[in-house]
Amino acid sequence: MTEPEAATPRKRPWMWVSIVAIVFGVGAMVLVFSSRFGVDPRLVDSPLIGEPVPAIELEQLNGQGPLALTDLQGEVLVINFWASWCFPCRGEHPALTAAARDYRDQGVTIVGMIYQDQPGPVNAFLDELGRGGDNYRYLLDPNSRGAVEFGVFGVPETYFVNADGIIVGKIQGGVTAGALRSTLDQILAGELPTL
Amino acid sequence: MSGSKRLPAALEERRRIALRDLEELAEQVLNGELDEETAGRLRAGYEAELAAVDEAAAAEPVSAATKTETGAETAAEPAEGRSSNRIVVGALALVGVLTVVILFAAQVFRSDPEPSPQTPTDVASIDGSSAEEMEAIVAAHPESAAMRLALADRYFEEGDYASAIDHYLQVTNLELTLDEESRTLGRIGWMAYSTGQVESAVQFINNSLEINPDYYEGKLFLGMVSLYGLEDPAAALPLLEEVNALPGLGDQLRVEVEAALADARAGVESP
Amino acid sequence: MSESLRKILAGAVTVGLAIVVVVGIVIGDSTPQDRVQALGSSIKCPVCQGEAIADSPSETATAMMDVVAEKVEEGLSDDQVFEYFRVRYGDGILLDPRFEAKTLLLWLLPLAAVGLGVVMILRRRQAPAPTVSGEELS
Amino acid sequence: MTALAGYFGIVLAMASAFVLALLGLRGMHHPHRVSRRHLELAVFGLMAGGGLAFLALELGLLADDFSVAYIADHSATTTPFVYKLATGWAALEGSIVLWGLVLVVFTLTVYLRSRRDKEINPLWVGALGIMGLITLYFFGLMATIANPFQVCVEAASIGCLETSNVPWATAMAPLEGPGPNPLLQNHPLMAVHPPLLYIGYVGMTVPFAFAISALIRGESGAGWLRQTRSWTLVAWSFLTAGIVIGGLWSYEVLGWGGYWAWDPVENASFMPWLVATAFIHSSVVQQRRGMLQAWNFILVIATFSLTILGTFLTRSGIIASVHSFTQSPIGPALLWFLMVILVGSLSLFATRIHLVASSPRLTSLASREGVFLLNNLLLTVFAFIVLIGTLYPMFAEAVSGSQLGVGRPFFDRLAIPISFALLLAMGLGPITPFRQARGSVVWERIRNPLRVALAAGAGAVLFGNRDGYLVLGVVAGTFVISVILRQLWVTASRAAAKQGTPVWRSFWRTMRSDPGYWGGQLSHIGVALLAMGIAISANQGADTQLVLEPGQTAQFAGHEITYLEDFERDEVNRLVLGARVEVTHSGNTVVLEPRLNRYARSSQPVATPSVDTSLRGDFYLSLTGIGGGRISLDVFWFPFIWLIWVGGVLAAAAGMFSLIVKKPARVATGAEEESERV
Repeated sequence: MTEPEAATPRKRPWMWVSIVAIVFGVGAMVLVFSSRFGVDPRLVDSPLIGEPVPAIELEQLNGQGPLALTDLQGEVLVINFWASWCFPCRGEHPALTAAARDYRDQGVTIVGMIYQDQPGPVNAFLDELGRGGDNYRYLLDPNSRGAVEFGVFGVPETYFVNADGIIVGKIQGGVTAGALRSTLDQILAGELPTL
Repeated sequence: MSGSKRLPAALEERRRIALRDLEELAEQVLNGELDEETAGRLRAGYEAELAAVDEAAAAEPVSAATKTETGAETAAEPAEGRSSNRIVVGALALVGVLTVVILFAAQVFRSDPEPSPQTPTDVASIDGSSAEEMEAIVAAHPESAAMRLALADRYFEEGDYASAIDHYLQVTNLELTLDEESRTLGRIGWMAYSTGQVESAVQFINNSLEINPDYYEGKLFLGMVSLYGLEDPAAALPLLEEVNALPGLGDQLRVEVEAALADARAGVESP
Repeated sequence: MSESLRKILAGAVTVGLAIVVVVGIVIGDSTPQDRVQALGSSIKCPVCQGEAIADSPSETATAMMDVVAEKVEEGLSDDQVFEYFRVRYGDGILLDPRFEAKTLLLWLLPLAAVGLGVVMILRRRQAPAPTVSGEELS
Repeated sequence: MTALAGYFGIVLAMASAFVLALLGLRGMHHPHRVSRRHLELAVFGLMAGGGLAFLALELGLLADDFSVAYIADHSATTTPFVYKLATGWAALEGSIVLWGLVLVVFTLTVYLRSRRDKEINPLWVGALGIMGLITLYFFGLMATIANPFQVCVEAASIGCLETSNVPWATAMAPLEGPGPNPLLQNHPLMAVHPPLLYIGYVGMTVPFAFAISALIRGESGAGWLRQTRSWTLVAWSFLTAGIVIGGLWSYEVLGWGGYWAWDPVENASFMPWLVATAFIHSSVVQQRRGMLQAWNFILVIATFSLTILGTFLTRSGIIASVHSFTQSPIGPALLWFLMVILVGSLSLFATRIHLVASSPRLTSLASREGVFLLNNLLLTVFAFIVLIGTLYPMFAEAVSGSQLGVGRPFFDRLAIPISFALLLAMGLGPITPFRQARGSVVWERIRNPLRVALAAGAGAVLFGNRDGYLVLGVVAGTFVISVILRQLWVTASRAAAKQGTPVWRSFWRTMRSDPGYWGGQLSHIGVALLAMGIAISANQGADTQLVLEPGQTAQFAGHEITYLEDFERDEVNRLVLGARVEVTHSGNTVVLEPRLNRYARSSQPVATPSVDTSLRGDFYLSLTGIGGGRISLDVFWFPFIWLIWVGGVLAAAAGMFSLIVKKPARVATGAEEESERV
């Protein structure tokens, strides 16, 4: 297509500038969109890392009385939000009970925060898959206050608290034995965990 | 494309609008929408525009020529469709070739990123059908091994071992392919392990691997049971290594296998 | 009835109606329940997709609404309530972005668009051009 | 067999589209070099191919042909008939087949219309060529990365394990499929909503193709606008209907008592609607007054690009939304297409702007043209705000890595004032004279409507509604409607006086004499009703949460609510838990049955609300929990919410009114020219 004569030469620089601008503008847009491919749009960082553990007190499962997270100061805490209706929770449960067993003597306590669930199915779940030792505590969170305090987006979600009561890490989704181990080892060694 | 043909059309449009402006203006004045003064000013403008258009049209010699040009082309009847014959034939040939190329290219591209069909995650692609629905089908066709097995697999993969175990046990009485049988036995074994019955778990899984020695999930199970159940990392290590070397493991599974592998290695080094 | 009297009466009725409307709007009230709802509709439900906690029937959203109501009762300001959720869930939890460096464009671009549009419209306001522009003639 | 036939259809359509594109691009400069016969061949081939592909998919679905992987993975023998049909567009690949079919039908209509000209018209042939290119892209998608006719070569017990792209591969069909996504078979509206939206989206291709053809040819003037007017209106009407029906679906099915959430995908359908609405108005200005020519090109390019952007956002999985399909290779493909469209058409526009820009002819801002300009400014700024609000979080995260939420409060804050301004423009525009408006003329035309509007507002206040938005909404809506009714009354009575017939008989005649204008006004009435519905139900609505035991009664919004009993029902695909609740209002008693549906593999149950609709409004019950002998209910009262649906449907139908209603032949002096008076 040849340029019609009507196009006066003085128009041209302007035209080319706008074409370059169009190409760059659209290119930038395409770049931004492409950077989002393969990223889960729901994934979020927790802003709680570096903050002290929330001072909440909740009833324990099966009437063992109330327990405040701040009472566990000095222990390294693994705070795991879970529910019996959640499939990945089933998958990660053995890793958690194993960690409770293996790290018991090193001052690690695992807190199972029961998220939107009833004692009935919870106990059935624990009877089936095992409960962990005396350093595995289960807290009822009947109106999700605990979940709100921790900014929980869904289950399972696991927070790590060091001996000073500071939240140092968070895993979204099911934890694996390996990740749990390496994180706990780092925290016990006084390092900041790298996830 | 030269500007000569376009100009008359543009002029035509301007003339049309100017004429219409004048017509509507009169109407508006009649309806009392415009006062005479504004209308007069506008009318002068539209009339000037009309005059300018006429002048430009008169100064444009091609406007008549366009007509003849068009006429000439129409008259040249044999020329009609000259290009399109070539286009149609060429295009069809090109499309034919392209289709074949694309088809095979697509096939090649596709096979890469997809996990191999043997991985258990793949069966979960029957997402969406409800378990109740499948239960109903299974109840209606108690002799259908495939259906029951799919349901059992599904429960198993959801972690609903309580529901899975019944179907797996029942399915062992039906006719199964070797692959299916070994998977069934292996998974029964794994569920046995998860309820703490380590010995019978090992027995089931060994049976399963006897039937199908290439059943990698069984090796994974055996590895895990050896490592955590029998606490025998030395036995677990080769099995886990073998599983870990497989391509096409799901991401999640890969992480778990690697963790177990690390545990096994640690166990071997410091018994 | 004389023509002018009718005009005056009609004018008075119009003004009277306008006064009722304006007064009605001005004395419009806002109850504390409204404030909880308003706050809730500015906080995203973390387990849903694109819904506010005030709109979502999910348990988490209900719990969060309870927290909002509680905080309002405690006398926290709107910003304090938002801050409470922001430090726990991150900036993404607020549906109403705050005015800050990274949202600068979000607020300025619409303004710029309005400005550009107004300028473009005003530039069109010229006396009718009876003469043909040189370009189309050439 | 199905796969082979379907895939053959796709290839046939591809080949025809390719031929059509080449013929069109050639014919746009040398119309006599292409023959009509070949053009016809290409278009009919396209139609045959697209039709065959769609038919094969639908027949395959009805016949439960599970050798086709798409059918095996998305349908089931137990799926009800309607949902089997709807499964044809319920998942990614199928939805593109429907897209292709609609595109093909639009291409056919363009071709059939083009036969009215004795000679091949270069503008039309060019437009057909552009449509051929676009069609080629979509069928290319089907032939490669979004192939709906993949053959199932390894069956699972339910569904398909492994697929092959080669249509003649030996199939191994499973006995049963999993059936469509439960949410999609929850309500029949879901079968209607996507096709309506698609017709709306795809219809915008026609004005776009004509615009590009006109640009390439450097053709100025309103020719392309006049010739695509019907398609633009059809597309706009369907888009409107699609959006309204989508809102209704959300309201009826999702149980949160809302119809619009500013969800990214809702926004994606709203943006093209806004720009298309601006386009319909500004094209009137160009046709009547010869203004805004370049601007119309921009608008039509923007509309088409926004439909592709919307499809991209829905299909690529890059934003979290209730509507998104999962990640698929089609995302990048659509992104590239969008890039080509944007860069191509905007660059073309930049090289042609000196040919197509019209001279400024605005006499005064205080004129119909001036209000149209205001309307365009408002609508495009509105669309721009929605665009920014939708994409900003993504851009902010890509640039700064930190997350950001932009939701309802942001959109509402900006949308409400714009909407009021639009209502004002809607009230003033149609009665403002062209060229220059005198204050006295306009005042005469709005004086009485203004009084009616103020009276309605005062009425609302006296009935106890003190919310500012509600009262303003009532005033603005009533104003728009009464201005239009007054105009109709005055025009009709003038005509009646002239002909000596009773006034009531000339209403229809008046409207028929200028279907464009009156169709537009009907549409305005629809939008005004919708706006009032939103203002009233949003501000006067109430909601509460109740926990009830059997036999227990609660009071809410003048209703008495008694929980009678619960019930449980096993359905094919779900377990339904429900509660029977008796609702009494001023002596009338109804029993509502809000339900919770439990689907396997879904941790949260899906609520199906139950609604008692009356003229006063909707009493809406949504079950949030059941068990332990108690139920918890979300109870909503939405007064006059039906105004939204009625207004929306009227707005959509009115778009068709101006197309379908033909003015009496005797008035037509140069029909083409007259009909453009919208």
